[in-house]
Amino acid sequence: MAPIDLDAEVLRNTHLSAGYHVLVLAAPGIAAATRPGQFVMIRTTTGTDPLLRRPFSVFEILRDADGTPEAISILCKLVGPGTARLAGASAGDRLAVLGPLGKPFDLVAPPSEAWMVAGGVGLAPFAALTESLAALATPTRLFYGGRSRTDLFYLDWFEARGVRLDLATEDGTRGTHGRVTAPLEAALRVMPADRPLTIYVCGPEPMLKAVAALGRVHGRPSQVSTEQVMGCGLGGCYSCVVRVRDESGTPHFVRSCLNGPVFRGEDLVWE
Amino acid sequence: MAPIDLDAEVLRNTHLSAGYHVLVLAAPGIAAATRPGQFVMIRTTTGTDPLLRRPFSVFEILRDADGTPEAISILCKLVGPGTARLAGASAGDRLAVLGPLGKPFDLVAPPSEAWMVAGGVGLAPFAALTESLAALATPTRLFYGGRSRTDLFYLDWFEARGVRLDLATEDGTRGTHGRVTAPLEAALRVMPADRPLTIYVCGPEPMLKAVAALGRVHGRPSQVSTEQVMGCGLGGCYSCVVRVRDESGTPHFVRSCLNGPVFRGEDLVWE
Amino acid sequence: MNVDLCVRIGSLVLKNPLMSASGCFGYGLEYADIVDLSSLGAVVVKGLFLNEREGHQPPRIVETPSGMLNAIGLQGIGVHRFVREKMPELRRLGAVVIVNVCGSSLDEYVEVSRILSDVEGVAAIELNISCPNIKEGGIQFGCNLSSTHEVVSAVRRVTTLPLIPKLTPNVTSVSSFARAAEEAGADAVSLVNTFLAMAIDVDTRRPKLSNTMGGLSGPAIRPIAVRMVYECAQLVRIPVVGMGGISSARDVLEFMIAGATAVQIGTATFVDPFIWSTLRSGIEEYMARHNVGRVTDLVGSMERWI
Amino acid sequence: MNVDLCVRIGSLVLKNPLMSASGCFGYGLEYADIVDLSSLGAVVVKGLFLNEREGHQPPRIVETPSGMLNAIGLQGIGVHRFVREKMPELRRLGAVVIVNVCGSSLDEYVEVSRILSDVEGVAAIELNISCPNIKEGGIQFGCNLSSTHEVVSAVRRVTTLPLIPKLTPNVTSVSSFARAAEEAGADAVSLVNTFLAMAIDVDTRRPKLSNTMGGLSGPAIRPIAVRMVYECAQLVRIPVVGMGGISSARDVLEFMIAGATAVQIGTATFVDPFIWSTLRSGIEEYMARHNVGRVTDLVGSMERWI
Ligand SMILES: Cc1cc2nc3c(=O)[nH]c(=O)nc-3n(C[C@H](O)[C@H](O)[C@H](O)COP(=O)(O)OP(=O)(O)OC[C@H]3O[C@@H](n4cnc5c(N)ncnc54)[C@H](O)[C@@H]3O)c2cc1C
Ligand SMILES: Cc1cc2nc3c(=O)[nH]c(=O)nc-3n(C[C@H](O)[C@H](O)[C@H](O)COP(=O)(O)OP(=O)(O)OC[C@H]3O[C@@H](n4cnc5c(N)ncnc54)[C@H](O)[C@@H]3O)c2cc1C
Ligand SMILES: Cc1cc2nc3c(=O)[nH]c(=O)nc-3n(C[C@H](O)[C@H](O)[C@H](O)COP(=O)(O)O)c2cc1C
Ligand SMILES: Cc1cc2nc3c(=O)[nH]c(=O)nc-3n(C[C@H](O)[C@H](O)[C@H](O)COP(=O)(O)O)c2cc1C
Ligand code: FES
Ligand code: FES
Repeated sequence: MAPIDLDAEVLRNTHLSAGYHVLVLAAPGIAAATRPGQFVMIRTTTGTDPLLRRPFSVFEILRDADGTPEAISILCKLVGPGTARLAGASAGDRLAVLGPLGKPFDLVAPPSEAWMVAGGVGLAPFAALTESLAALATPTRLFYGGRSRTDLFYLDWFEARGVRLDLATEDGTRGTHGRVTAPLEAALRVMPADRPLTIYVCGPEPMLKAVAALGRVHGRPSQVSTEQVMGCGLGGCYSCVVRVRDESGTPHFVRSCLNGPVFRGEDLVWE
Repeated sequence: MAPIDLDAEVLRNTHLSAGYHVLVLAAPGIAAATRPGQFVMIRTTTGTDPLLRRPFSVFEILRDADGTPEAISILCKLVGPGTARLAGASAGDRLAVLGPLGKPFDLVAPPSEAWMVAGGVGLAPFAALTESLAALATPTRLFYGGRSRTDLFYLDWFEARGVRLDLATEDGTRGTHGRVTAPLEAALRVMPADRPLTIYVCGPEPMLKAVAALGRVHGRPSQVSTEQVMGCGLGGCYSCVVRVRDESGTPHFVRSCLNGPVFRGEDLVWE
Repeated sequence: MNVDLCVRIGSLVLKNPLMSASGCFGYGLEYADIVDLSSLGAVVVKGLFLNEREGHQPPRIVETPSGMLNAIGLQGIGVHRFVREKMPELRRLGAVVIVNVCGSSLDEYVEVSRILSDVEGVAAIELNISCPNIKEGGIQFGCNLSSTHEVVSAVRRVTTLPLIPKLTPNVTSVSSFARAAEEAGADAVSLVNTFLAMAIDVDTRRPKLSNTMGGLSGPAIRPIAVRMVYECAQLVRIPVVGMGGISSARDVLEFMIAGATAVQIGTATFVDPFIWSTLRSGIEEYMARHNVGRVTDLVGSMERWI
Repeated sequence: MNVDLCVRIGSLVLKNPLMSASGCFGYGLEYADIVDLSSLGAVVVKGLFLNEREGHQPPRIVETPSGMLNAIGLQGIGVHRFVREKMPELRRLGAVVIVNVCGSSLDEYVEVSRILSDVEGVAAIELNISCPNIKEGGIQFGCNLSSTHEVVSAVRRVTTLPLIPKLTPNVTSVSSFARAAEEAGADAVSLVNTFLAMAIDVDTRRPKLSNTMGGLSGPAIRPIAVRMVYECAQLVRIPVVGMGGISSARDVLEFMIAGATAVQIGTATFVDPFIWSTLRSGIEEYMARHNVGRVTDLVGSMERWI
């Protein structure tokens, strides 16, 4: 479906910690059309500073009592002036939201399992993905890493939906001490080869790279949600490129807003 | 006193009509130092658009129960992006406020009367002036014009302080039908020459010019509060000049932020 | 009030003065879903060389106050694939297509232009002698008066399409370049391309763009672009196509009053891809309010202070 | 960590690299109430001609996206009144005073510089050959390489004060002007002055400035200014004083890493007149965090991508 631009009302802005919040936006048209892994471009001011919109994965697709999609939420991490404006948004404010944009995840169905791997705010696309996979009854696991236990959110939410959690924190305050790739690798090792699974991953680039490599080593397909700086989100500016191998194996730059943000880990060429 | 820059909390933002509001800012240091006719420069965003601060007359100086000045208010008219941001400010927001700036009105004491002439948002400096004149027991009148009755504010406030009101509206919905200069001229005509008075005026430039001329014709001194576009408010940029005659009668440009915004009507040279 | 938005660029009549700026609207088709391409005065497509180009390593853009830097490096599919893969659909959608032509050498400019001249549906050529982001060609031609004259003359000889050299603002006197282009047979000039600029990450002490430098676009540059359009329109007789930071109907009108016959919108379409209808209705409203029947009556209508 | 903020411009040692930009800080004394003038590296005062000047009619400034245009027209009290009325107090306050010298002719530049050379407390001369807002002089000298060389040489002959020609960005190659100034005996160059620009009120169809055109300053121009400072620093051996849109300590550092030995701050002081201490402590914090002992170690320290 063609993306639309809504002057969306902020319904809630829930602060999870000093650096993270969940912003709920009334955006029925976008909520109805979004598939997991897609993103929106949000204008953070009506002026020209910051000038460009900011890309955010759609976190949850929220429905009214009848199940009609009426809102989306984004899980937002505070990093600069644009996200600072979003952190300060209050119910009743209005924000221009353009979407849905980009290629979604491919959903796997049983007997295949779905293993989601999230680093920090890389959790963002996995709430919507969980709901879609649940509708297919695909068994799901979430490998989720953060700096500290206070950087891990929505654990109950995922558990309530039957997702098996494997946590890791860099300071060891929750789950495995260290990177989330450790529990993932351990799990890949013990997973019988005849039980199919797909890895979904979102997070900082070194993690994406490591997880895609693990997938390759263990012969598991991966779907990697990339994050490039984006000017337009619509294919107009060629700012957001990643290097991808085409059928002939030749690497070239493709626009991650159009051909992604989700790519097959096998296709991505890391610099 | 040297101006200070405060990160002032918005205490209230009261909308008087679609185009006017009163913004109350916790600014004890500025409130204590301000004299009627002085102004403040307010930053309307933390970003760079709009870039420059905006000048506003100090409307009221607000005091706590013990009479200690603790806040100022500004009477603000919505005209563009900067004032739009101020119109949208809510209690708890913070705004950088620099002041007090500029030369205040000279206060007249009895037996002289003080006649204030305000056009639209030109009412702004006259609340503080009224309080200071009341302390001297100077008899005060306010000639106040607007487009319509819904553009006249704080009438009760002025009446409660013993100010005699002469209103005018361009659509005739309140007071004299037409410009505020009409009732002013009528009053000047009937005022015995031996009863001294000073005219204070603030409003759009054609009105300032007309009132200064009336003062001259009727042999009454006037104090004119000018409004020029201001870059800095501190004498740094030379943007805010008005033409003024010096002692020798030669006209030259002086900075209205330093030498004004209040000038003697006799000294101003209109283009 | 019924207002007439038509403008003329050489032999080309456009239904309105609004064009996409090259490099900011892909090949147009990316937007076909959300914008009726035939409703634009023209679709100016991304700069094309003879062959495909990879472009620069990311990061390719960085935001700056009210603007952005880009160093895309003219990634593109080359003129042949463009003609084969994009033109049929652009024709079908009724787009008036202007192709932004690049070259690393005079011969390449000529060759690409010659190829396009035979392609049905190509309405005009915008000659990009002003890209600040590539090593050879581009701005080299655009910063030297005799090279500008030379390349425009050479391309003029191989095409009857309206020819619109696109000028760089990175010169002392842009109007003398407009004049050189006019003398060499251009039908119009367009300006401004981006301003050569850079940004440094102070923590890593490296440029924020992989290419070190990039081109500044967006509202930040608008006042300089308006001045340059004004200067060119004062000096040349051919139409001037103005751009640089246009983000509202008032901005379009500002450029036209300064002397632009038509305008292009680049960076602002990133912020609002649906801007086209907003601009059109804003212009119409203004014309009705000010009782202007034909948009061309606004062109160069600025009055100076006495 | 104790950090050393001293920088050297010719024979002049400044206690830190922060200067006010000419025309943005009056004669310094306007700010004496709120800023300790002796805490600045230098106070660069408003441009001075030999005689008093009225300047242009208002409106003299207009805001633009992340920037502003000014056409003050160098209103000023002339060099004689400056020396008589302002210098004593500036000396008393311990300000390091750099005077921005203007002229409508080569002779005037020479004469004003000569007069200032004998004045106690004048620490250096900034030669304003780049003001876009006056009819004669100013930018005329600064847009022509041989005039630049000529005026700098002529002033060089009459003064031993550190001589800092201030360059205009409105040229194709600012670094060749830096080179011409260096060859003519300049001790440093400063850049950028403002970009020639304009804005039109579409309702009245008149320029927003009475002077039609003005100079663009503020954050909007920063990326172009950084690029120009970088280019000059690559080409000349004398120090470069950088400016254009600096509004934070990070911006100061960006210019220094690009190659500026010192910086000036103009427009941002309008927004925050108390900016000086914020900048100083921001630089100190950065140096401590990155373990940089002397601020001069940052100058020109940018690394390129491989
Ligand atoms: C497809 C996509 C989905 C995203 N989803 C989310 C999400 O769900 N939640 C979330 O919090 N963030 C998400 N991001 C990242 C988010 O867009 C950036 O954090 C945001 O744009 C930063 O804006 P800022 O003004 O606060 O900071 P800036 O000052 O713009 O940037 C701060 C730092 O972040 C980097 N940065 C800026 N933009 C991007 C970008 N687009 N991608 C990666 N790094 C960037 C900058 O280089 C800089 O180092 C997503 C990005 C993409 C491309
Ligand atoms: C000393 C002084 C005291 C003032 N006191 C008040 C006050 O008490 N209440 C109030 O509502 N306004 C007051 N003003 C005017 C107020 O500063 C402007 O309305 C405001 O700056 C407009 O900002 P904006 O971004 O909303 O509109 P802009 O887009 O900046 O301007 C909209 C229109 O207003 C004009 N304008 C902009 N700035 C000024 C200015 N400084 N003076 C005159 N016209 C301007 C512009 O030319 C334009 O036509 C005062 C101005 C001065 C100089
Ligand atoms: C991402 C990007 C890519 C661009 N690519 C091209 C290009 O291929 N050819 C060209 O002539 N100009 C190119 N430009 C310049 C624009 O066409 C336009 O001249 C400039 O951006 C100023 O307009 P704006 O401020 O409306 O964006 C590009 C600009 C941007 C921002
Ligand atoms: C209001 C104003 C007046 C200026 N007057 C002068 C001047 O007299 N002499 C001069 O060399 N530069 C003058 N400039 C240019 C500044 O010194 C500086 O070069 C320019 O503004 C860029 O720096 P900024 O972006 O920090 O303001 C003036 C700038 C402004 C905004
Ligand atoms: S963000 Fe513009 S092409 Fe992808
Ligand atoms: S506003 Fe800058 S001198 Fe008056």
